[in-house]
Amino acid sequence: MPPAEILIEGLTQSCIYMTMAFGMVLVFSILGILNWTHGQLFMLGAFIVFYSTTAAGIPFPIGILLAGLVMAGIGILIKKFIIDRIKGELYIGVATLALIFALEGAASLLFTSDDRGLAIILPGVLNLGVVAISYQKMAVIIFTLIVMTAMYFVLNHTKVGLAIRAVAQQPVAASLYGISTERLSLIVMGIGCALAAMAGAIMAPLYPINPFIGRTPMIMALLAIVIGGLGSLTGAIVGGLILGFLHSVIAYYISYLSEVVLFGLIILILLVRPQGLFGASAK
Amino acid sequence: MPYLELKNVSKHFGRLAAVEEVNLQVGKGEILGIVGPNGSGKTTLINLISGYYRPTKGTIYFNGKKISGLRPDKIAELGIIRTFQSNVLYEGTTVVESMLISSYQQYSTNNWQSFLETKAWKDDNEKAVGRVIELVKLLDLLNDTFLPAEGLSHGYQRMLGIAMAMIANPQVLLLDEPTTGMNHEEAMFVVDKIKLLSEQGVTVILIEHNMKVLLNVATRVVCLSFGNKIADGIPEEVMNEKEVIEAYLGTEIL
Amino acid sequence: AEEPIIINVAIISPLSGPAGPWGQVGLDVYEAWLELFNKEGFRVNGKLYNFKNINYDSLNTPEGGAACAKRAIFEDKVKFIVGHWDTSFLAVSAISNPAKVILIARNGNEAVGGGAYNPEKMPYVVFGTPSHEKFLSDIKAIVAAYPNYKRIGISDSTLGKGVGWDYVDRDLTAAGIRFHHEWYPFGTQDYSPYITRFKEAGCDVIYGAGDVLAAMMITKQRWDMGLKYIKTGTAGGLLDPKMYIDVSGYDASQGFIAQHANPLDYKKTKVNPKFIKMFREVQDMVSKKQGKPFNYTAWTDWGCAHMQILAQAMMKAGSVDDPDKIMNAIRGGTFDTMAGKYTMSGAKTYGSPIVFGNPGCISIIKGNKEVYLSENPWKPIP
Amino acid sequence: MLELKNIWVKYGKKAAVRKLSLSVNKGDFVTILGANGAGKTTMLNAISGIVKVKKNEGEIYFKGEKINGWKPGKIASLGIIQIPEGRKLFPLLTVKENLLIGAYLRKDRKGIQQSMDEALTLFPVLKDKLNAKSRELSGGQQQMLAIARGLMAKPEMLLLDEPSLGLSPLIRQQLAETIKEIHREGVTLVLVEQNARLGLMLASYGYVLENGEMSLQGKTSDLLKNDDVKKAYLGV
Amino acid sequence: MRYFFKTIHLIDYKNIVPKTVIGLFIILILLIPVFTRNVVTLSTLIMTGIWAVAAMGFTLVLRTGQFSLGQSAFMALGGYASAILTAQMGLPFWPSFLVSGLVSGLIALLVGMVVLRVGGIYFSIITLALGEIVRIIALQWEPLTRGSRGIIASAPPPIILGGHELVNFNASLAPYFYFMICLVAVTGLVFWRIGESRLGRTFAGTALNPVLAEHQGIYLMKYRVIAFTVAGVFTGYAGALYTHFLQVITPMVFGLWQSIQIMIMSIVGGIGSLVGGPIVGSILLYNLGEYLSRLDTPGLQSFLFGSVVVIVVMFLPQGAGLVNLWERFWNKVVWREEEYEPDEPED
Ligand SMILES: Nc1ncnc2c1ncn2[C@@H]1O[C@H](COP(=O)(O)OP(=O)(O)OP(=O)(O)O)[C@@H](O)[C@H]1O
Ligand SMILES: Nc1ncnc2c1ncn2[C@@H]1O[C@H](COP(=O)(O)OP(=O)(O)OP(=O)(O)O)[C@@H](O)[C@H]1O
Ligand SMILES: [Mg+2]
Ligand SMILES: [Mg+2]
Repeated sequence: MPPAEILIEGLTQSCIYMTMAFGMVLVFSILGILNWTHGQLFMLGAFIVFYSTTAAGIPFPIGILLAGLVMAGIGILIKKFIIDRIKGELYIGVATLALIFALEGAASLLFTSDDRGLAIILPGVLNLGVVAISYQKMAVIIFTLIVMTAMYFVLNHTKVGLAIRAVAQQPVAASLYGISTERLSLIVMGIGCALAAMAGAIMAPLYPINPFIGRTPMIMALLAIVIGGLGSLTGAIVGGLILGFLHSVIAYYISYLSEVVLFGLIILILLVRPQGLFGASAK
Repeated sequence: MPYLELKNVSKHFGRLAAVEEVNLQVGKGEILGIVGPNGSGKTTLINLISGYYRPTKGTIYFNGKKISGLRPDKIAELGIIRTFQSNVLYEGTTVVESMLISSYQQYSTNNWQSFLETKAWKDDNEKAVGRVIELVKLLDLLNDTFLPAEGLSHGYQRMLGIAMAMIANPQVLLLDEPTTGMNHEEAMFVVDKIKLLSEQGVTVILIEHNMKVLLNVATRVVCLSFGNKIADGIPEEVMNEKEVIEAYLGTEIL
Repeated sequence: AEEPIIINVAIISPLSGPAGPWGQVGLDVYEAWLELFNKEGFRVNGKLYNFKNINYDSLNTPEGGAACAKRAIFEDKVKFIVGHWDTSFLAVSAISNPAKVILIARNGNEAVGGGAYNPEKMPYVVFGTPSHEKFLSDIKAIVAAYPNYKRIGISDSTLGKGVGWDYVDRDLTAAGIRFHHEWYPFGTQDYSPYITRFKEAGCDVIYGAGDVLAAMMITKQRWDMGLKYIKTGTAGGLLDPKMYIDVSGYDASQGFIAQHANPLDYKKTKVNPKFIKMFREVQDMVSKKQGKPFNYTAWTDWGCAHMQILAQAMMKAGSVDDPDKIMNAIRGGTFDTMAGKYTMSGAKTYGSPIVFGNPGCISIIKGNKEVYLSENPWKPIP
Repeated sequence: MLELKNIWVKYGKKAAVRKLSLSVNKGDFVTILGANGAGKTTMLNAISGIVKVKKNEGEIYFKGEKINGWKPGKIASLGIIQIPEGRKLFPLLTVKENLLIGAYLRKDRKGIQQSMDEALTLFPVLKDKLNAKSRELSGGQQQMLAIARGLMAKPEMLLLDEPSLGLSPLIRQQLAETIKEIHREGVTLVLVEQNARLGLMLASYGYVLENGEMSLQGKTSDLLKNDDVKKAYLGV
Repeated sequence: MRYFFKTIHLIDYKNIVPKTVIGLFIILILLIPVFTRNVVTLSTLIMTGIWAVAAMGFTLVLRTGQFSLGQSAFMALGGYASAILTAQMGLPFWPSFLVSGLVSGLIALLVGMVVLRVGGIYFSIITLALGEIVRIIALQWEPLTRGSRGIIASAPPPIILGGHELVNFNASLAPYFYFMICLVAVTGLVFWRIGESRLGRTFAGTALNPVLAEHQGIYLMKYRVIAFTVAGVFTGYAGALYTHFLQVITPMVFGLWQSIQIMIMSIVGGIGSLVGGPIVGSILLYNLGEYLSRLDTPGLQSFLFGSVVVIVVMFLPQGAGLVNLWERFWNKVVWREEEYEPDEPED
């Protein structure tokens, strides 16, 4: 059993991956493309919360919501003015890849590429004897739990959720039964982007902030999605959870070779279960 | 020795027995019709023969050789070619391109010869292209040769499906409801082509809900119900069996 | 007045991307320093010369560095390159060497210690500041400041792994210093597994040789893990104490140890008073330009000192364009720089006759300020 | 109630529907015949808004309102529901969820439940498969689900595109009964059927499309006597 | 994934451009080193060619419907193979160079045989992981790769014929330029033939509808592996040339961002053509990047690069890359080729 600190850090990492992966799968299922910019939305979310708390004095929780709202808006703009105007998934994919560079560049121009950090909002450590857990991390974990549960409920037990899943699978038929596919996909894009931004925002006090912090979480979220099974929201959550823990635990045991082992494990998982843990099999 | 033989073949999906202990022998050159209520396991049967599924139990033989468990492409190589119940296409290609892709098995030359553009390949290719054009004409697709496959109407997509199967060098052709969505005239057109094929020695197994088509073309009919074979014989007889009428046909034929 | 003749010097450093801020700071300093330096200029064979910098963005990749070097050498006809090196050192030297362009490097991403540097094959490369030597010197300064340390943890990213560490290990062991190494993958965000391992190895100091960001994160995360007794630090130098406080938190960053190359604070290293004054002025000029107090000091060694070496070598060689003569002057020469007075020798150091170092001087963060802690002067190698 | 005036639909440069006019009154039951590629599906899609009819290429009115260019979702909310060709189910949703999407525009919970019960008595096979993903159904079962999903919408006007596709003869008979029943309840019906006998027996008025153009129209009882129709569609 | 291929039409490219135009164009290209000795221009051209070869490899793999996110790993493999053989083991250059692509291809073959069972997005992710693994191994396997220090690879030796030095790689960049041209030409020729032959069709089949293709006798794995391996071989050569041109290889040279670069080049250039598209894409994008790197406002270059690519993609018609625009131009303007049009009555 690895030390408790590792498990807690693993859980915190899982929270980022989960939230990001969830948003990406959501968008993937509707637009049918992987939106590669989620990492950069994550980064911008962190910047928004940084400036709203330090420069404008807005309380942190409101800053998180603000980040979510602003980035949802930007996501919708991206959808309306870029993605919708490009035909073909391959080209949309390339455009979102290129947006990575554009957004990082824009962030460097606006905020400079210096590192900065947000002071811990909830200072202090809860010492449970065997393990110390900082309040900040506890907040991250609780926040993620709430968001995930809410999203899960919305998708699986509400009419909107059903409509979202329907549009994802067969947009033409969905529109035949009165679902406004366009509006729904904008909403979903907004939610997906907001999730990425909020993940960035809630993490802001824990990690450094610079225009490039989105890259690793995005790749990890991608891996989480695939491990979980592309298109499965449950899969995204479980994949994120697994990856977060694996990342920390392997790093603890194997040190600097951890990445080889991590990637090796991922490949192994995919070879054994090509459709991911929760993906529907091809047949 | 029967040409194609299914021995005690079953396919289970979880607790559902889609095909249960089916024994079936098909002779060379036969046109076998398969009927049965919706969900009785007809498509599953074709999926089993063509290697899309592996049987849960039982064995399938072709020409005395065991084929159950082989990959679909291996089975196709042996000459067992199928069509699909819904329209399955090479989306994004034109009709003639779809046909060219499907002509894979027409060639006797290998990839190297093709890569190096040898004389043998050129001749071979000319022959294959000739055959493609022949089939496109035969199945009334000539007007649409350069249209994208997904732009065809439902009926012509069916035709294309049959044409793509025919260019793949079938010995045994498995047709899953080839005439759905066609009017009488068009269905009869397809029937003619099937007969033509059969005259050339190709064995045909077809699933059909259209009794007119079936009675017109099949030399033998098998009826499935809940995965079991409940009747097997010449069409007129099977169609008059009480069990078949109750489970499948009903009283008034539409 | 006499018109000075301009000598172009290429500065190739990462200006964009994650490493961009470091390159940018360097440029501000170079420009301020050159302004002062050029007021006086330097004379070779009676003629007055000035340096002029041309900046290139290496993108922090070998390919980018090589492209810059080609532009500098073949388009802009530059004969001298200085800069802050990272992954592009080898690619740049592959172009500058055959072209007989003198390249003064800070480090080459372990190029010296790691053995990528080959004195025979790279006759026109000078190592102004070999990082492992420097690191060793820092550790000795830390030991001098905290004689009761239990064990010093040395953290570095996997990018830094190389035989250079064998030299460090050998010398640390010889000096009787207790230490423990950990490597983490480059770009790690979550350092708790490594911190835990340091803790288990009994370290009470973690001194980072890798990127500065990692040191900041280790500082923050060890605090979050409740391991307040562990001191942390970086060999990278403080760009700005405020940044550390911002990133790691005020409490967590108290006592943070950093490399400190500040002639104003040196206690054991002698620096020419003229340069001390110059240093102050540069500091002011950059502050004014950036509109905020400027405290970063590490540029004294890898920045301006390198150009000082170049100018003095030219004077000694009596030539501004013969690379062989200039290199000969550098070999074994003694130079008076902002980082002290040094002899370029080091025949014993990695077999190179042209390695130069600077003192291992460290500081800590106290309140919002950077405060001198201790120093271990570089001993000139005969 | 529904009126098409001289509509054209083009794919690229090729016209699939040419200058087509048609009108359907409330409570009518109209069937449309035509060979493969005649443009039947295209016409229904034009009504539903899936293919756009440009401003200068004809007009579509529903209850006096001009609906060309409207989004399909909006047209559906007017009460025009299509049961599409090729089923177009939501493959990963369960049978039940597929049915619920059919009732997406309805708000009355009780009514929805009632419709679902009706649909399931109509196609009892679906009852056993309520929680199975729709892609696990056989072709005919999928077709049943597609029809049931359309019925769940309780539309004012129902467009059926070859509903009998892939159904066994027995089920086809049941379907005929059901369609009659729906019509009796006052739903306006437009039925596209290759199985012409079925269409002509049920509907009161028929149109024949040929190459995108209307070639023949009339009472179904008259059409049944028409020689061309007999030969091409009935096989007698 | 199969919607990606809406673009593929098995057009006969042979007759699109008149042969004389092609000939003239080739001669012009071959004469470039005669007209300019500018190191920067030449080395930009060389790099463009190298990336073009890598982009061709990506396009070939994409032709089978597989989206590789780790193509730069094969550049790394080829580069390391050649560097290790020459610098670490002291073998002569030309045999080492020849072997390098084979090594990379062999690894593609082995990896492909395991990994290509898993198609689609999973393959993409596995290749992404593969790319990272190659990089980490290069970093960690110190005895062989010298870790992060990288390996210094020497320039190819002079070619001496009858005591007369014919080509000297250290004297100018022209030899490298012709080396690059040879590599691009050979790769282009092979890929062009693949596209024209039955292989190209079969690749399209596996991409457009794997299930259907399988039921028509096409063994998916075989063709996926062929494409992946051939791409691996030539990408490996591109990597080896890159390495000997920069004269150094380090683990940082090839990673995910380089793979993404390859991908963007290939797709923006146009995947409708196996050879022309990648070349056009790399010419445009490599030079764009090169030009932008001269800006020294941090962030501006990355911002502009991303924006330009987005804008270019937005204005490309459905499924077409830049090269297709070019083709359309030839078809429409030069050849006045009529689009196929069924007869239409007057309104
Ligand atoms: N997406 C499309 N792109 C191009 N052409 C199309 C497209 N969809 C349909 N067409 C063409 O429009 C014409 C009419 O097709 P439509 O599907 O409406 O026929 P249909 O009468 O429904 O035939 P069927 O009975 O076979 O379903 C056909 O010639 C078809 O090729
Ligand atoms: N992948 C699957 N998973 C679970 N059940 C399946 C699957 N495929 C088919 N079934 C079930 O197996 C039974 C037989 O299906 P099959 O498709 O063979 O019927 P069919 O005879 O072809 O019917 P139809 O005439 O409607 O096409 C059905 O009850 C169906 O729901
Ligand atoms: Mg079936
Ligand atoms: Mg139709």
